[in-house]
Amino acid sequence: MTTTETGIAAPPAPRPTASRSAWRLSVARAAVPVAALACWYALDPFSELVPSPTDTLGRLYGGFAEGWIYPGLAATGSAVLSGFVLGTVLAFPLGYLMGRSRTLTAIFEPLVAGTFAVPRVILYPILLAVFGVGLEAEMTMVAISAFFPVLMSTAAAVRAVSGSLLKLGRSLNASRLQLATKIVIPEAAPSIMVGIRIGFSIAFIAAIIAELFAAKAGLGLMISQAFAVLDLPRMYAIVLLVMLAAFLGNMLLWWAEGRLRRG
Amino acid sequence: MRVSESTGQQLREADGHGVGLGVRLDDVCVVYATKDGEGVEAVRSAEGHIADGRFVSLIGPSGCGKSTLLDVVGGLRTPVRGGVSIDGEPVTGPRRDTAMVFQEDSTLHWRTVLSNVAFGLEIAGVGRKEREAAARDMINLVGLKGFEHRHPRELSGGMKQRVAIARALLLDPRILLMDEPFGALDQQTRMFIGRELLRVWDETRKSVLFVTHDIQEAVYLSDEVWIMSARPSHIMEKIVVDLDRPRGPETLTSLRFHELTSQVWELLRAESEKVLDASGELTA
Amino acid sequence: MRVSESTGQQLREADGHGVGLGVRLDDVCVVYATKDGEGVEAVRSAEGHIADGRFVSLIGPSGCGKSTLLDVVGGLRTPVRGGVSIDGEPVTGPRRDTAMVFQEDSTLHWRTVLSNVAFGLEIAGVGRKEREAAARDMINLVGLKGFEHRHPRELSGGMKQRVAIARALLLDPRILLMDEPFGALDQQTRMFIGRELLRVWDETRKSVLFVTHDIQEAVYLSDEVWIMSARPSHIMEKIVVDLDRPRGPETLTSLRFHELTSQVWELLRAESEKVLDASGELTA
Amino acid sequence: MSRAPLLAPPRVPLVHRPSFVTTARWGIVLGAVAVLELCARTGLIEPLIMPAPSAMLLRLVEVVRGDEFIGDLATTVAAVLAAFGIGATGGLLIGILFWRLPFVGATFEPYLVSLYSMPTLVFYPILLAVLGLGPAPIIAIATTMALIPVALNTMVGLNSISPTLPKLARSLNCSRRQLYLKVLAPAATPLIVPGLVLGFIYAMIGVIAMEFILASEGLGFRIGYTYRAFDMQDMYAYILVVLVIAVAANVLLNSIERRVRKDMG
Amino acid sequence: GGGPSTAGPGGVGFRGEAAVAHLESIINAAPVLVAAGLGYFQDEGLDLDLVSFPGGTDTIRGIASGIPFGMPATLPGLIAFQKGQRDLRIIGGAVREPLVNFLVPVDSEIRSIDDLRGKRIAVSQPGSITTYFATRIVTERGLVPGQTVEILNVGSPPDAWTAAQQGVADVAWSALPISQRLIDEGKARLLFECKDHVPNWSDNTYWTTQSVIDDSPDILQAWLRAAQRAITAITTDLDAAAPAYARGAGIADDLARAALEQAGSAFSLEIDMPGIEENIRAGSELGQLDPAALDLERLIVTDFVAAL
Ligand SMILES: Nc1ncnc2c1ncn2[C@@H]1O[C@H](COP(=O)(O)OP(=O)(O)OP(=O)(O)O)[C@@H](O)[C@H]1O
Ligand SMILES: Nc1ncnc2c1ncn2[C@@H]1O[C@H](COP(=O)(O)OP(=O)(O)OP(=O)(O)O)[C@@H](O)[C@H]1O
Ligand SMILES: [Mg+2]
Ligand SMILES: [Mg+2]
Repeated sequence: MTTTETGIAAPPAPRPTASRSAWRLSVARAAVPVAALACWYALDPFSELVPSPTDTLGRLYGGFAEGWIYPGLAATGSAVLSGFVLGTVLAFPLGYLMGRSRTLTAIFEPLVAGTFAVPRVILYPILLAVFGVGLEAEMTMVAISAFFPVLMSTAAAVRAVSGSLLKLGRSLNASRLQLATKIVIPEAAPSIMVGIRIGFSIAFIAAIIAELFAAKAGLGLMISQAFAVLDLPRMYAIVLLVMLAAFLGNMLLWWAEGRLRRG
Repeated sequence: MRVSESTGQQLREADGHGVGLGVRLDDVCVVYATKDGEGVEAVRSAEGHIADGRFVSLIGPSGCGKSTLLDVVGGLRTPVRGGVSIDGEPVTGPRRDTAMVFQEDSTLHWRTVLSNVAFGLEIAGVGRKEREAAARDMINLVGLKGFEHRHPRELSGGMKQRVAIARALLLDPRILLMDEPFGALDQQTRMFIGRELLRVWDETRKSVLFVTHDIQEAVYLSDEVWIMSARPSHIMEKIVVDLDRPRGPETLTSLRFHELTSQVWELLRAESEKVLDASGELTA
Repeated sequence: MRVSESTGQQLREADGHGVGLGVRLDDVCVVYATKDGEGVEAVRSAEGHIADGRFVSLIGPSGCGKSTLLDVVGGLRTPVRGGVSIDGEPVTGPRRDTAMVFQEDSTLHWRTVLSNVAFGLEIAGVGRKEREAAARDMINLVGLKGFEHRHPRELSGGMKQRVAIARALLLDPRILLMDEPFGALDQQTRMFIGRELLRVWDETRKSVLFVTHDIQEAVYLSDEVWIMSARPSHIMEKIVVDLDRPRGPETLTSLRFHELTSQVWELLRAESEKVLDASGELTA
Repeated sequence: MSRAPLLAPPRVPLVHRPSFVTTARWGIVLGAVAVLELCARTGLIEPLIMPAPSAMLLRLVEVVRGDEFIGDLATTVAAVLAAFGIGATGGLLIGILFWRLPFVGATFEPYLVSLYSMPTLVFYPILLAVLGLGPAPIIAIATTMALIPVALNTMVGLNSISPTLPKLARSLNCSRRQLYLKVLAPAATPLIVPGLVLGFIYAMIGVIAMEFILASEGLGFRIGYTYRAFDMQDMYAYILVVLVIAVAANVLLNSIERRVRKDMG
Repeated sequence: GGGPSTAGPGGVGFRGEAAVAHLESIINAAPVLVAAGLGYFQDEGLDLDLVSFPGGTDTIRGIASGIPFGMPATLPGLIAFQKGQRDLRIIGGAVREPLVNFLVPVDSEIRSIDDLRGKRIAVSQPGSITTYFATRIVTERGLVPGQTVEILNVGSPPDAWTAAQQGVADVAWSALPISQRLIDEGKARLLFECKDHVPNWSDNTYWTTQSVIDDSPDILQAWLRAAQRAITAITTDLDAAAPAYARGAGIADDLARAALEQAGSAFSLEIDMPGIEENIRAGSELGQLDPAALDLERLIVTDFVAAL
């Protein structure tokens, strides 16, 4: 925008460009763990409840360097991923249907809330009885945990999609699939993604609880083992790893959401 | 249904086209269910025939059921009685050869202008390159060049409306249903887009049902102007517009044009007053 | 800013009112930030003065920045340069004595018509009984009697618009900013509500800034018609409407009325064509 | 046009009749119960896994009549309400913050969600040290679980509001309180309420799970105790109580939505 | 799950799971870890996945729902058997002393059980064996839980220790090897060991189900043989056993050695009837077991130990 012949001064300089603001966001995001680490270092001398960050990070590094972390990571990682995918794949279409039909919502909403609240600790012995100890039981446990938030968020999000857009879709003769993928899901995406992200994060804790409960391998088992002998640096190293994995997964989902919305 | 005699010419239903062709409204009655259980009788009985390739404007007081009727013709709403048939086939749902422009904002706010305009073709399965090239032309036509990559949030009210018009026109449907498409446009832009619409219509001979509040626009564009009564509504009067085509600026100044608009205006005024009268507040 | 000479009368700024009073726009410039970082210069430089109690219409091509300017006057948007002052005080935020009608649907869809209309008074702290009684009168005025307990979803486009008009009028503000308030209304209803608006204005002498696309409406209602250029916009021309008040049906047929509308039309056409020309598609 | 009023009463589709919904809902519940009963009676499900529903119900009656029940119920409900209350309030505030300052939201949101993956149990010793024994550590853990969905749904809900509404509110000179209570909250209700429902259920899951392991009273403790004592009928009786609370809370929270959003029902 | 497969060259040829309580964390599981670490299971043709459960209750559930055998605490097994899991069987002893102990912070003024008047003891869950021990031992010394001494349900040994360290409790229950570690580090002092107060106690036992006994007795026999070799190694060859245990439990070699030295005498495959009866008494005192309804004849299968 330049000064024109009318002699009107140009407005102030334009705002930061898209790439610059994305860059700023990345810096801010990166600053969060750095700041957390700094707090950890600052508070470390005051309590022996928490190990020093140096020890913890050293252990984490050791876990990879010495290789003892891989079997646990593989076991937990596969349960988390497969269970999350399974839970989402089941919950998403059901949530979609519930969101599209008031009748289904009215029928199932209270039932879902009820079954959702059944303590997981009870569920796991049942799963063990059905599947035995191993990936299947753990995966199912994860799937059930991821199922509910995805179902409820999807239903709510789809229900909130505005009528005029549905009308547009119908008038264009969109197939059910097109209506879902090109109108309802993009419109509902932010709220659906809340459920999916919660489901994904919960998947980790579900896998870990399952492993605390009965497991042959996994990060949960390693946590309980480290805790039992009060090897806090090792325990914190594993907890850190879990959160890191969840964070990276969340960023991936975030990115996917952006793609989804762009259609 | 009484054909307005003052048109000086009987309504020739077929008007050079096949008798069975076109859109036929048969005793359409729409009642909205309301929570108090009473229901709102939006349209009591609408009858009419849009012969193939004819341009019909629908005009009537606010809240009389025009949008409702358009929904019925578009297959989006099932009447409680009566029905619509197109080329003899009853309308049971949306059809591929019908395109609609809605009264409310119907832009997809997560898509750019370009991909909003191309959306109809995308749904119809046209490839990206092809549909985007076509969409660009249409965007130019409605004066949105330079805004291809903006999102609806960054557009003014009139610009969003033009996006919706472009989307419908791009589909090149046989039947075009438009609900106050030019409502938020300035007079010059609406005339320009109106003329473009006429040109497209003339080339492709669509049947058009066009809701507007602008009487001059209705008369200028149409073969027939249908006037809807106040709610519970029916189509009260059908005025055949016997102005020569192609129409141009001289049409607007012709005596016949003036006669027709006055006629529509008189009919309409009485109806609108009913609504306002009902409020018991009308100051003479 | 050139005052149109063809008005045959110089623009008397004060027009019988205090010089400092009224709304003064001083070199208002608005730039929207966009994601690509370029920014859209919606309004380049708007200057003007709405003397106290004057009715000013703002008219201009779609997308030229009318709604943006209204936001600035309403204190909802800070210009990047210049500013607005009311009675000499700079506008830094929304004021109690200003009421707005927005271009987009601004009904609260979880509230009934009655409580939507009464909402402004509710915010202002008026008791329920009092505000609802007042709201009922206003609902009758805009022809929504019988719909008091419906929700906006059950209304037609024009009915929602009338709810917003009623809400603003009910506030009885000193300054009224209306963005295409009658856009979705039929001609009779808009004339009726327009006349009511004039009556209210005449009784209470509000300053009004009224965006419309209807040139006749603008001329009929206003003391001045401001014409905005295409974007990046300024207020290109201010036409003083020297028609006698009170105005009535005879105004519409007067020669002066015709002259003024033609004048506005000519000015506007050139501007709109710029936009459409820019699309490089204008078929002469 | 003098047409006889042919108007038929509006047709209400069968499926929207509340009686249909109720019938279907109970049909599903009773069907599931019948299947479970059959499986348990025929020994398809081992008694140590799940007893027959009829046995659970019989025990439920006795459990509810028992001396400890009211105390346990009160303990758990108090803890859940405390966790939910704090979590929902905090979540709403964080959600509002993230909405008001999108940059802050974009920065912290992925970390907030990732908190969910934290095995909170391992921090129990820290909580124990800071908060001591008793309900406080339990409430603290359940609170974090309740907070996250409320915060995220609030943020998303507020983001989904048409920009015209806050504009209207500002132009009417709404106070901050009026803006939030009269405009933003009702407008975002369809997404906030599901967040609250999720938050409540997570608060409950958190409390029950922590009581299961750590407490010496409360429904979660009873479930854990009976679990370890292999009193499966009692355990399921307590689980039924938990279920009823969850359903009741769900109905209650959804009724808020129906009250606020009369236009949607 | 799992089951016999075609017998390999050396042994019974079995691939499957074994259920163990607190596998990696408490000394009771040492023989299993040593047997695994020194390859005794492999020698017998057993290719075992050791499944860790957080407690006896869960371990016995694991066995009831398909893991062919395992080593849970005795009491939960007895309860499960009586409450309906009639298929369960004891086929051998495992740990015949209570290995639970109680610690105080090293600077505590508590020196004996009698000093516990007015103090708070951190144990695990209500109804657990640690609760039982604490209650029983202080009661024998004339203290009244809930009045003159407080018994707090805190959780696992690390939880309990944190509580004691932070002043939330005064005494914490613990077990080897963590107790030894805390003592070695100079943080804790041993207040008393349960084995000095509860003389007869079968802490853990080897369990299976009747259907496994019917289908594949040779596997059970092989398993017990390997366990026997491990016990022998622990008592006679610490140089080999300690590193194996250290690896399995993820602890230092010398800590493993010290722990095994202290606990070694508790490991025995002999079925300790007085110890089991003591468990039954405890169970009935806790209100979880009805001694009269317990069919010990059916529960205990002595053949396997006898055949060793
Ligand atoms: N969803 C609905 N539920 C109940 N009543 C409705 C609903 N939609 C519309 N109505 C009612 O039906 C009547 C006709 O509405 P419609 O939108 O068809 O009017 P319209 O002619 O398009 O008006 P406008 O010119 O103002 O757009 C109105 O009185 C309105 O109140
Ligand atoms: N939020 C926004 N971000 C970026 N650009 C915007 C935004 N809002 C409006 N604009 C741009 O500013 C210009 C003026 O918009 P404005 O809504 O004021 O126009 P208008 O004169 O009211 O048009 P109409 O008559 O169509 O309502 C338009 O070109 C539009 O693209
Ligand atoms: Mg309409
Ligand atoms: Mg505008």
